[in-house]
Amino acid sequence: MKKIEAVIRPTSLEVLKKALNEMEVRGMTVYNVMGRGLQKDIKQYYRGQEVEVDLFPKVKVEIVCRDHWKDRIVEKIIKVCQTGQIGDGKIFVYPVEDIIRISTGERGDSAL
Amino acid sequence: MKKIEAVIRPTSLEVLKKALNEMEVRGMTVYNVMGRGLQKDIKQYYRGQEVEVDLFPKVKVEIVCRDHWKDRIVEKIIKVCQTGQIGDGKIFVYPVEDIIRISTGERGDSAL
Amino acid sequence: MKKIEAVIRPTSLEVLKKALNEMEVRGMTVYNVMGRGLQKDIKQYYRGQEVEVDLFPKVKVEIVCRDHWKDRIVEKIIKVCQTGQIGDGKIFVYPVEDIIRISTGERGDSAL
Amino acid sequence: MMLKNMLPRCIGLSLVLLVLMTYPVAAAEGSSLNSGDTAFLIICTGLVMLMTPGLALFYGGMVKRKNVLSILMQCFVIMALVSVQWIMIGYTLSFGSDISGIIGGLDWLGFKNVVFNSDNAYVGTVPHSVFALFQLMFAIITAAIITGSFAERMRFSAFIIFIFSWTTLVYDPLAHWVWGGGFLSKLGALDFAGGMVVHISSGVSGLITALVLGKRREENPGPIVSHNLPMTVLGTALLWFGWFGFNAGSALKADEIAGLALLTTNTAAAAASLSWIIIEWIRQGKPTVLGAASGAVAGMVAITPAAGFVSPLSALIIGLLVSPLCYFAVSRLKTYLGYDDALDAFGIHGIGGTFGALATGIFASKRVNPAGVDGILYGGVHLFRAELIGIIVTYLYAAFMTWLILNVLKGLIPLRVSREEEEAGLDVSVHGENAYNM
Amino acid sequence: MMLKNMLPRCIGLSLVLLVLMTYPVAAAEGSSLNSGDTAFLIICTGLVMLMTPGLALFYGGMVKRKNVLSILMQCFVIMALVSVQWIMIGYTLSFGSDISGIIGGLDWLGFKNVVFNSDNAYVGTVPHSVFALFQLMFAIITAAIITGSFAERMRFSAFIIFIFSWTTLVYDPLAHWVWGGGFLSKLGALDFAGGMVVHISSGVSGLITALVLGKRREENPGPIVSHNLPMTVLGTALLWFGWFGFNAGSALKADEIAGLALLTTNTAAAAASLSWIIIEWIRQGKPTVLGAASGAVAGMVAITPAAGFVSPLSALIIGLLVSPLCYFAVSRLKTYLGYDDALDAFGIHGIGGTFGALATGIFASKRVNPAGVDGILYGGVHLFRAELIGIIVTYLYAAFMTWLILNVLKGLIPLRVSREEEEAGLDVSVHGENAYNM
Amino acid sequence: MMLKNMLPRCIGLSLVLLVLMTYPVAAAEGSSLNSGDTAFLIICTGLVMLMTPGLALFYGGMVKRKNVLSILMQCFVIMALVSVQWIMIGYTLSFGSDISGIIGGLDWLGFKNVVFNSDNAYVGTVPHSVFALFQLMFAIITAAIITGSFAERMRFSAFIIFIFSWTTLVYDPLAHWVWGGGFLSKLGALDFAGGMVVHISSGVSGLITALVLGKRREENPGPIVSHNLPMTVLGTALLWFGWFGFNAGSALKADEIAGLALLTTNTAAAAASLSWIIIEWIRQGKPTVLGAASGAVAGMVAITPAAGFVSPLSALIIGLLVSPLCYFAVSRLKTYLGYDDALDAFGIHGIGGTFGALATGIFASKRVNPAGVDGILYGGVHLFRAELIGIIVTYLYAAFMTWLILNVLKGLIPLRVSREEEEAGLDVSVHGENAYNM
Ligand SMILES: Nc1ncnc2c1ncn2[C@@H]1O[C@H](COP(=O)(O)OP(=O)(O)O)[C@@H](O)[C@H]1O
Ligand SMILES: Nc1ncnc2c1ncn2[C@@H]1O[C@H](COP(=O)(O)OP(=O)(O)O)[C@@H](O)[C@H]1O
Ligand SMILES: Nc1ncnc2c1ncn2[C@@H]1O[C@H](COP(=O)(O)OP(=O)(O)O)[C@@H](O)[C@H]1O
Repeated sequence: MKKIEAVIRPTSLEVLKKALNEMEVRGMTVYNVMGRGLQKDIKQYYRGQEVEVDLFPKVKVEIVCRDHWKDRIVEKIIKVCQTGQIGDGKIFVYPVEDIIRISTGERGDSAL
Repeated sequence: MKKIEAVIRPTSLEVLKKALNEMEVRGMTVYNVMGRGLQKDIKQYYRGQEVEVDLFPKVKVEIVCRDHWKDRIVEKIIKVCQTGQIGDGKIFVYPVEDIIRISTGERGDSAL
Repeated sequence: MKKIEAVIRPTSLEVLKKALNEMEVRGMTVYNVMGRGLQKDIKQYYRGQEVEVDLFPKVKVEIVCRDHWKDRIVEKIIKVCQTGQIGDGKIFVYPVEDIIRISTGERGDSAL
Repeated sequence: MMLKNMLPRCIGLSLVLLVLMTYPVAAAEGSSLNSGDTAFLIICTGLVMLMTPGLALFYGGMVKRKNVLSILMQCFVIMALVSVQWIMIGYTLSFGSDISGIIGGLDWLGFKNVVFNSDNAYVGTVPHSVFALFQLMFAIITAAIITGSFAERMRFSAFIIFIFSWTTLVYDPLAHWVWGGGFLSKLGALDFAGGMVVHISSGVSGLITALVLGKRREENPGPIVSHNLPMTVLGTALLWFGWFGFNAGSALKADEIAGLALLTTNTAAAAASLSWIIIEWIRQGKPTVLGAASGAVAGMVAITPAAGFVSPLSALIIGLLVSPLCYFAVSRLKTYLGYDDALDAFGIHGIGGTFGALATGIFASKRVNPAGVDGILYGGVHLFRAELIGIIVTYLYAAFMTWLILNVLKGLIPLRVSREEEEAGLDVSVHGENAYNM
Repeated sequence: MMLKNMLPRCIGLSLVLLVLMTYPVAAAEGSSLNSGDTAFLIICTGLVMLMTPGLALFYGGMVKRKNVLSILMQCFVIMALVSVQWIMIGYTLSFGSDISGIIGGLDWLGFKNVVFNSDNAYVGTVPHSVFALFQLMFAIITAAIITGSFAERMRFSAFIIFIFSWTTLVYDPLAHWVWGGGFLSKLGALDFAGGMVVHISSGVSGLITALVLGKRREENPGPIVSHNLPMTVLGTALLWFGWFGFNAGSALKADEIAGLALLTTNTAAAAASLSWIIIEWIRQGKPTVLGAASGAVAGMVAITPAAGFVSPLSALIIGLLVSPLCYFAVSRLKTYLGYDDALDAFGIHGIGGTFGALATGIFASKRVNPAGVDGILYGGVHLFRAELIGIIVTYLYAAFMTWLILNVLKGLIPLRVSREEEEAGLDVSVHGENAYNM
Repeated sequence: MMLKNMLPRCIGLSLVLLVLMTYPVAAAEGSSLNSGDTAFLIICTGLVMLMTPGLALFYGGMVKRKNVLSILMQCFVIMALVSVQWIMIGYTLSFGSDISGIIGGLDWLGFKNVVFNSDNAYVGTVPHSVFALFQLMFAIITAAIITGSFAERMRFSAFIIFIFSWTTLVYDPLAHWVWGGGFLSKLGALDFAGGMVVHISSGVSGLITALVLGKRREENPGPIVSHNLPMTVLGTALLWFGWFGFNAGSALKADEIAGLALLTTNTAAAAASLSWIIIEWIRQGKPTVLGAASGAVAGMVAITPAAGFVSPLSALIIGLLVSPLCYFAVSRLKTYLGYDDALDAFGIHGIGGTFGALATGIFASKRVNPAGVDGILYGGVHLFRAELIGIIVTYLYAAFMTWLILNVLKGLIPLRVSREEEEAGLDVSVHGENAYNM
């Protein structure tokens, strides 16, 4: 089992959700993060004082899936979230050792 | 060392904390997330327009622990967070390679 | 590739960012969490009723990097975030299987 | 002969001129409208109106994030619902011509004659419509206070029916008894701006709803759920501001009594805010913002019945004393007796209002307001007894009627939301909305 | 002989005394200032001023988190910009001596003579400066309403030029036509507090800006973007509070008409709030807070032109009827026609104002306000026709001029922010600020 | 003979009638109360009261999330504390019968005779209690302004003692000198609503507290900590609203001077808001909401001493000029000199107030207010000199006394919270509360 962690533009979340839905990938966990990467700093102002801001709002989407689903999901994320511009975000893949569904106590792949 | 990641109902957090406390598991990191799983969509409204909402508020609890503690903690989470209803949440287990306590620089198990 | 996850004091974020910048480590994802560890409970009050609060605001910084960068980054984090007091936080290191830059589709180390 | 004729004419002419001159004045006195008083009461009506959103924010900041809209919604709907009820039936039940001291007659049914024909004994120097609307705002805020007791668990349909019944069957008669020429006023009970009618009645009714509905399902071991304290502080500020209209406006004239009420209101709020944080400082070591806000509200509750009858120093003492009482009620009494008066409508308004009504019987002074009565401190016993009777009547009537309404209602529909709805939060489950979206 | 001399003296003395006595009164009538009315209008000016921040919060809560500052900024800048424009040129264009029914003359250019010399037919019993400032607040809120239509996408520099042009070329003439002695007032159209001048004009202009600017880039499939509904509720509360000043203050005197306007305003707001949530309850099963708030605003919009001319029961009916109309407009009409009136300036103010102006022609009654005219219900047809003409003129003029201004502007600078700026949010990309920092 | 008798009778009768007629007027002049003025000042008292919560929100939005409650708490406690102090001793020190131009006598100790016996030279046509309460609100807001300078670091107990001492030893004498018949008023310095007494005194004292307390521990390299800018905008709106009461109310009558003050206040706020964002636009390319809000506040600060003495066009100029000065002070001067005036109490109120007092000496005109004095622009030099002396006296006195109070206090208790408390945030460490809970 793998965990796919995609850090994407907040504006891409809705389309991504829809796209995953169509693949019948429903399980996901989402939260707001601030990210820094190649995107260049912007300036903010406070009473005439200038501040370089280097953290931008992003959304992190975590999807835990069976090993063989991994590539399909990654492809799909690239497809719907790619604008080709810096700031599109990154996908990280991690190994998962175990999964448990709390409501039933099921474990492993069947808990997905 | 393992990382246990439990996505639970917000209303279960307090009892879980208490239960872990009794096991003398104190270290944890908690944050709010939005999650989608088997829970069925609900409808929200904005000036007469209907919107299907499929992300529900959840709380993610991360606990990094020694290997042999893993099962005990997972059991405990299931015990106190299970209502048997869809939406109880999921537990994911990941491998951890290293742990460092910043204040002392200790590493590995002794940093826990 | 490794993922370094540092749970630090909110007040250390700015200096850490600066320090990493100087090492030319730019990529990072940051979010607010609540944490519990060795830090002792504090009391809060609500209309004369006392409540023990055991979750403290922390900031989690995630940095995915090449294997050989890991130690340098961990050292740096310890260096700038250490006050020596309880509550300085922890660093966790995880294995990463894959990295993809969404904007270009690049994979692995070159996506960093 | 000519002279004889001229003299009367001389006098006559003078008189005619005099009469002409006086005519506008006399006319003005005939219609009896005073623009200053009218301006005052219109604006005060606005201030009291603003108290209900103020209360909604005061309460809303104290509930869980997932229930804040339900609180705001309840207060908002009360504004709408009671406004309509008041025009149709509420005002006339409260202020229509007295029927055996019990209830008002139907003179002003549907606000008939409230606009077209302005003869009304209570009105004084302002248009009847303004008086009627000023009074409406009191009916609204009173119902809104109760919501604090049943917050985070009541069904919305049950809420609507309850509020409509309550305002008609409890508020309107009480307002009549005390202010509309009913038996309590004849008894000699003084209630300047609504210690009994507004605060005791809502506080006691809140307690009963909390008892009948039962506790919220416990999620947290602790009681801290306040999701947004700056919202509560903002609400308190609007309450403080609005209370100037509530108490000073109750003089119905922009005169010295209004000035006195302004002064006592501010003084009691300030003193009670101070004494609340002093207790907290002593007992907890940490004075809280919620304490400062709660104290200010408690102080204004307590001074409400006394505002136009006591001196500023008496107001200071009333303010200093009310906070310890309310602090004890919300932190000890509630835990001890185990009722879940979620936002302490009883602890603050019930207890504070009771103390204030008694204090009126103690501190009222004819030297301050010649139209008032002397309290115990100034040698009068009668007033204190009348206040005591007024309090008891209000407690019994409000408690019994609320209990009755809720039990009849219980027979028809469930009063509480389901476990799932309560867990998901009333905002999303009852109103289909989230307060905050990312 | 002596007597002959004495008689005239006797009369003369009386007269001198009378004249002396009347002098202060006469003087007061000469300057004609009334402290009650003045107090009233100064405070009402404050209340109407507060409506614009109220509107900003009402709107601000409904937009995405990343655009809330841009909404607040636009409303704030309108307060500043229109204040200056009004002093320099706007007031005199609106209320200067009439030039062929079309526009005001330059009598009050730069507020000349507004302070030093207070002769002005409109002013009545208050200082000219107060009247002029009261009217300014109407100019401000009108421009601010439009921002709801082009929210989340307009360039700031284009916005500034647009607003300045719009207030000068659309608002000022319209205000003159209806209130400043222009041709619409001569026609007999009644607009108590601004149904046409304020709500129709801004709503229609909003629609045009939405059409010219085009839709926001869609990110979410659904329309829910409201980032902070408690903010919207607070805004509504301030609007409700301020509207008392808006409508009651439009009587320009603290009298019975002001009282009537207060009463009808509150009643319509309450009734419309109720009817909106009733529709939602029926159609969705869930009454929303945003619905209750939108309904209250719609009700106040609808009663605005009628406030001082109709009975409270008519106000109740107007309130009950306006919400279904607006609900239909914002939930069906908008989707059907496909324009992106982001926060429904047209759906609420345009539709609500149109209905209100027609309702004035139906429900107005001389029994309620002898200075008014009878509507259809009371046998008068003329008023309804005048209202209809007024509405059509306002629609055509506002739509055409807005279209013209935008198209001229479009030739000079882009009207919309870039895709990147829109995606990043206007707060950070246009104003270099985040609304909320952790 | 008969005739001879009749003539005097004729005259006599006329006189009697005249006297009778005038009686009510005379009586009214005896009690000298005017309901319009009273209504006005009561409501204005409410408006000024609301400014302090407004300021609290204005400030609160600008601080870090973890310190917002401490700001709200400080402003709230000032409302409570200064209210009590004012009743007991503050009012009489400020407005009691003058003792050698230095301080007021103890005539009104404990508000003795303020309610019972209303003879007071300052009061005019309103109840003494209303005048005294109106003045209280000025004492409150002045103390509250200072909190902006020492935000995010002062110990709460030190804060309490400091504020109590400051209001008694600095504010009360200053108010006496300028408004209570003290030496500055005798000198001819004009301060319509408190440029010196309120803004310079608080701004300068703020600067001293910032210097004595030292800087906040730096966490962020940048200065952006404002956790909630919509809160700041809401605060600004309440300030703008309240300032109408502050400045117009300072006329103490609902008359043309009040109207003038209303007009100049709004104009200066608008102009300064515009000029602030223009500077930002030029220098940064991005006009900010915080800039628009800061400008509006700066404009109202600057017009405060001049509000009832200058023409609207002068107000426009004053507003346009003050923002560049304050912008320079907060963005360059502060960084250059290196003091940590956290929320710029000195930069806005100190600098803005100083400029406003000088501008009064320049722009004041007897043509606008015959009770005023001509400034330099109208040929008067005396006023400017008096203003200058007033400014210098205020600077020296406020600075010295604040320094003295803080240094005495420092000997007794620590002034600052510990490093740990500052890091954890004052909300949780000092008040045991979180502003926002999830
Ligand atoms: N090395 C990294 N470790 C953790 N998160 C990263 C790393 N690099 C990028 N990110 C996350 O991915 C987001 C997008 O990265 P960015 O460089 O801006 O875009 P792109 O990869 O398309 O050039 C960042 O905002 C950050 O949250
Ligand atoms: N495949 C997944 N990947 C990531 N998170 C998941 C996944 N499946 C479920 N979750 C998280 O677990 C939560 C609970 O899942 P849900 O299906 O609603 O309950 P249950 O598993 O009890 O049926 C979800 O809201 C989501 O946050
Ligand atoms: N076992 C753990 N699992 C997950 N997070 C932990 C664990 N232990 C500590 N943390 C995180 O690290 C933070 C700092 O830990 P704490 O014990 O307070 O400091 P220190 O490690 O310096 O003594 C905690 O607030 C928590 O967020």
